[in-house]
Amino acid sequence: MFSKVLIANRGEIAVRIIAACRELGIATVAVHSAADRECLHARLADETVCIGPAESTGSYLNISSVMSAAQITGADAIHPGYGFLAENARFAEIVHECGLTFIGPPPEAIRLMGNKSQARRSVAASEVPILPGSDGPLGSSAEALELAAAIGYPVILKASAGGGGRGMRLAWDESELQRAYDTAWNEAERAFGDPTLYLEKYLESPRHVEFQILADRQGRVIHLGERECSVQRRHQKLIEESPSPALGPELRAEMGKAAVAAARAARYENAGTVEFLLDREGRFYFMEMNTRIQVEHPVTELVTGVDLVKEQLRIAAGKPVSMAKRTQVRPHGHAIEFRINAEDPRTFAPSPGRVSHLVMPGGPGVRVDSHLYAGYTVPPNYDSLVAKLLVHGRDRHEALVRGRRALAMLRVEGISTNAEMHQRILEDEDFQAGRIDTHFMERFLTA
Amino acid sequence: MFSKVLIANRGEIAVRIIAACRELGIATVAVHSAADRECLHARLADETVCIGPAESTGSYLNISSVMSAAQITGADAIHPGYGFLAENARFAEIVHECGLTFIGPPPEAIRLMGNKSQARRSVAASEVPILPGSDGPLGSSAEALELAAAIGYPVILKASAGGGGRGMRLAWDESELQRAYDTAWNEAERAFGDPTLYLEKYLESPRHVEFQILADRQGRVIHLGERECSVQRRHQKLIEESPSPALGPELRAEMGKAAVAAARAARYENAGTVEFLLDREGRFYFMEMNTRIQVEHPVTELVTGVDLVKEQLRIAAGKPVSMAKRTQVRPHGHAIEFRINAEDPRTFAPSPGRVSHLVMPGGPGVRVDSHLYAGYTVPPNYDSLVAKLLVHGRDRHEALVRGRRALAMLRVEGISTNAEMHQRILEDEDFQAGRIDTHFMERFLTA
Amino acid sequence: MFKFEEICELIRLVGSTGVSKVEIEHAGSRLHVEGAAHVVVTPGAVAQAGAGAPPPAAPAPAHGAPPPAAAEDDGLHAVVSPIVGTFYRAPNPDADPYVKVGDFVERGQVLCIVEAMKLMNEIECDVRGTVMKVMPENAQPVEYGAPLFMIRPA
Amino acid sequence: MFKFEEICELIRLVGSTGVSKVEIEHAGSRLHVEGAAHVVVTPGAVAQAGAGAPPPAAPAPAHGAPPPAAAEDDGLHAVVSPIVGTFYRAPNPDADPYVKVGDFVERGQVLCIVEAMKLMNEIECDVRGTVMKVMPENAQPVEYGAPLFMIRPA
Repeated sequence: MFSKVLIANRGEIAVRIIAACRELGIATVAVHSAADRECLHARLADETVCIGPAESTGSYLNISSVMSAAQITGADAIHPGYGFLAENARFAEIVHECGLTFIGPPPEAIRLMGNKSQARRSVAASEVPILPGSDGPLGSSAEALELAAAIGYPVILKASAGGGGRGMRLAWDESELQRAYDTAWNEAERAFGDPTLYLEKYLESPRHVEFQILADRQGRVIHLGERECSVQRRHQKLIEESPSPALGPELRAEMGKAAVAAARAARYENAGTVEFLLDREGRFYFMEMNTRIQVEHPVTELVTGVDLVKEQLRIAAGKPVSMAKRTQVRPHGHAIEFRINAEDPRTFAPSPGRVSHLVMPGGPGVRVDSHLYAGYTVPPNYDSLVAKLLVHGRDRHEALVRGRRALAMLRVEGISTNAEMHQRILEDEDFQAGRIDTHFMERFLTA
Repeated sequence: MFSKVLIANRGEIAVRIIAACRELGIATVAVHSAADRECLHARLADETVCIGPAESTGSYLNISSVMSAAQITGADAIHPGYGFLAENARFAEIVHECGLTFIGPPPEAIRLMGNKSQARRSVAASEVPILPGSDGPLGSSAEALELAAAIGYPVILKASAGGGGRGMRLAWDESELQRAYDTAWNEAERAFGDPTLYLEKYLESPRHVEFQILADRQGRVIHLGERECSVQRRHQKLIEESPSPALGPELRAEMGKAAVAAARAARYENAGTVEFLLDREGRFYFMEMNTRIQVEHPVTELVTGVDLVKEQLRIAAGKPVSMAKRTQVRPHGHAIEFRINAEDPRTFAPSPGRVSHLVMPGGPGVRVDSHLYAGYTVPPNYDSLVAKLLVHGRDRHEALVRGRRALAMLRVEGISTNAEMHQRILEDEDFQAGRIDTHFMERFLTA
Repeated sequence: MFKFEEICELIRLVGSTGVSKVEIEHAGSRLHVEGAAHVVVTPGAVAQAGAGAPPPAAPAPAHGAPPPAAAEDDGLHAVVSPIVGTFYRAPNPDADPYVKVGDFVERGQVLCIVEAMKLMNEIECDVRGTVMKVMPENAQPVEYGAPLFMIRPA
Repeated sequence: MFKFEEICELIRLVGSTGVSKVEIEHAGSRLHVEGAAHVVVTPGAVAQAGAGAPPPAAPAPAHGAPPPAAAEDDGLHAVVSPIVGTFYRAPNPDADPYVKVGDFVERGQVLCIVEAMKLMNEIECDVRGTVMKVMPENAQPVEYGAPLFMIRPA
């Protein structure tokens, strides 16, 4: 096992990784920007190194600074968390080249799954269902129009290098597609430096259902069940739960098998997530694979009892996954995560500032992953996620009422949060009944 | 179900009961003393009533004030928590006489189990093993000496009305017993207004192992497994865990059966705990039954997934326990509770004061039950328990390492706590190996 | 030293910035402000400022009961409820109130009843003076420590 | 003493900088501000400055790096490390140090090397003056923003 791990991240996920390291007896190095001296991860780690200014390009995204910090502290492995450098294949390569271990998948797997059109082609070859669409990058708008005519409208254009909705355009007919092609091409070029696009059939009201994967160097690949992540606003997940209200044992087995096949197609290792779109008829389609630990991983931890970050560390150290097979993962109960963002509840604008009063809920079936404390100043430079409030109950009903009471017991003053919006979502009839798809939030916010 | 519950308690257990009520859609009334306006239970409840001065005799122990508060707020049930009025049979009677529901056992069961020598006799009649000793209260010191000669020294004198170590005296020979009798008699008279004593064989290094019981009005009595509570200082539990490192499936089944028999002997209803002493040879003896929710109940909640306080509310409302039988309780993993007391780590003297900085640990397998928040002033008038830090792991090893990291992440400034002592206990070889008995802390503190 | 408004501004600043304590001494005056839970202004500093008044008492909680010690207002004396119960101004629904605003009351005179557990507890005046204000409505629940009457001591 | 606005500014500064305490005595007057964190303050600097001086620097954390902006002391200028790495006073182990205490340095003159990722980054002086102090030991790791040299500007 590693003796010292550097955590190339900040905030709640850095705190989460410190927890896992401590449980395995591994020393931790927190890197932080000049704005994050008082951030909880810097306070809790065994060692800290200030690696740059507040702007993340100079600090958390600065590969040279991160590697120098690893060098001067003598760390033997680096955990990238999520975001920042987590899905940067070049960074993973540099970590390996410097003789350290990157706690995550091999660079090749990151690169393959990072190119969305390549990933599509690669998993299709392993008989994982994909949406009808282009067999690789599109050559021209003419090709796009021809293909769309064949598979039928609506269709969606996506950037090969894409993510987060950029370079993505929906088209309901030929003229829209014609216009969308150039816009998407330019946007992808600007955002990713790679303008190539691919095209897929557009599903009108799919669910977003993803499977958690663990794969070890011994060639074992298992899945730990699904997370339903349909409650999103502008491609940002807000509420995730497991199990999905839409899945029965058969569909779960079928999708789980496809998720494992997708991971095998990428010669995957470590923890990863295979995202699917699921339509109303129970047909599912590979969307993409996230080659990192997800924000919402605790949902799976609550229902399986498996510590995913400790599994990441073990796998990276060459040990096998601790459950020999899927049958040793016995999910129990129902878990829901509410993402608490420091944002204006009406405008969704970030709400940085000093936390003047804080009460975190506790008691049965409540888990909090957060870097907040009373007196902490949320800096304006980073993500607005300040806490993940999770609840676990014997069934979905208990999880829902527990969510309501935990949110009611949460008190944050000094900054604004979206906690009250979560309360209102919990009162929504469709949400209560599990009738959710990726357009749920649009309907909810305009209602 | 009840529409409004008054909570006749304060601090963490009052917060815990508010959580359970909220999950069942029940409104809550917090009563508080003049010193507890800013206590978290008063901040979180739907309504509050100040019922008296800081001294608990004028407030939390004042039956008339509590009942008046119930009356003016229109509460239809009262939850007593633990301590204060929780095991006061007369209070339970008055609640019933006023037409409200007491959330706990019938007054007769409280009264029977409150008289330790009567309880002993009563469960013995149901073939629950008891220690050799007096068959009811002792008539005189002569009777005590005669009995001790028959069962062999050492013996222990206990007050019939006793609890918390008062009126309790150990004797290793005749002359010690002769002297101890009068001392214990006087102490019991002063402490409880009832000087009657009983005598038992004294076990030199027993474990304290207790079973959680749920009994409903339909006559169903089940147990939810055990809690190992041997880590105590002066009869105050410090660390509790489940399962006990000393129990295998057979002994568990045998002790569980005895616990259910003891509850049946008392015509018990609601949640209760049957305490046993367990010797090194695996023989166990009934010690007493606690007719309330215990401080350490979350240990059982973590391994069973059952919300015991919600079960209390359901049972008091006439509903059956939600698990039809013992086999529906499927314990998983290992849970440990660390009681965090506001006290001087060397002298154990209470350490009230203002909490200037607070970080509560979170992440996987951590539960916190507490009324602390940064800025809260711990008053000097009450119990020093300020937080219960619980960890849950897949096995005892994971629970231990998780305990270590959760304690390391706990930051409390402004008051002193015993958190660091817990860390040292976790490093103790005997504790790590599960070699603990009720004298563990004496050895630990003198080592 | 400072004007009252300036001291308020200082206190507000202490509260909003998270500063824990400010002490100012000047020519025999002294200002001391602690952040978060406690805001304490020693009267000296304010009194010298002339226009100053002490900061107002903590706002009343749900049932209208500030801490007993703080139940004073412009030299008035508050008679507070010693128990939780229901406030009645008269011995029975048809009777006249025990006292009205403007009445002069003696120490030991019954002012009202607080009913608790079916017991009618007569509340006696603990000062001699004039009734200036009756705080709760008739038949309203009162907490421990809730102010019942404001009396101007004679 | 100070003007009101000046004290407000001090309080705001204490709150935002995380300084734990400021005490000021001036001609019989005294100002004392405590913040949330635990950071030592040198009272001298403030008293000397008279009115409204910024609070002095926070003490160095583990790796000796206060915020770059605050790296001033008695009018000295701190040359700080723009990167994380290892500090070397000379171009190679056998060579003489680039500069010694007492040397007069020009703007743009190389003062040391900070090695990061096998790259030797020459750190240039950003002021003209005399080297008063070399902060890290040779071959010691330095953080971003760590002070390397204290220079008295000419």
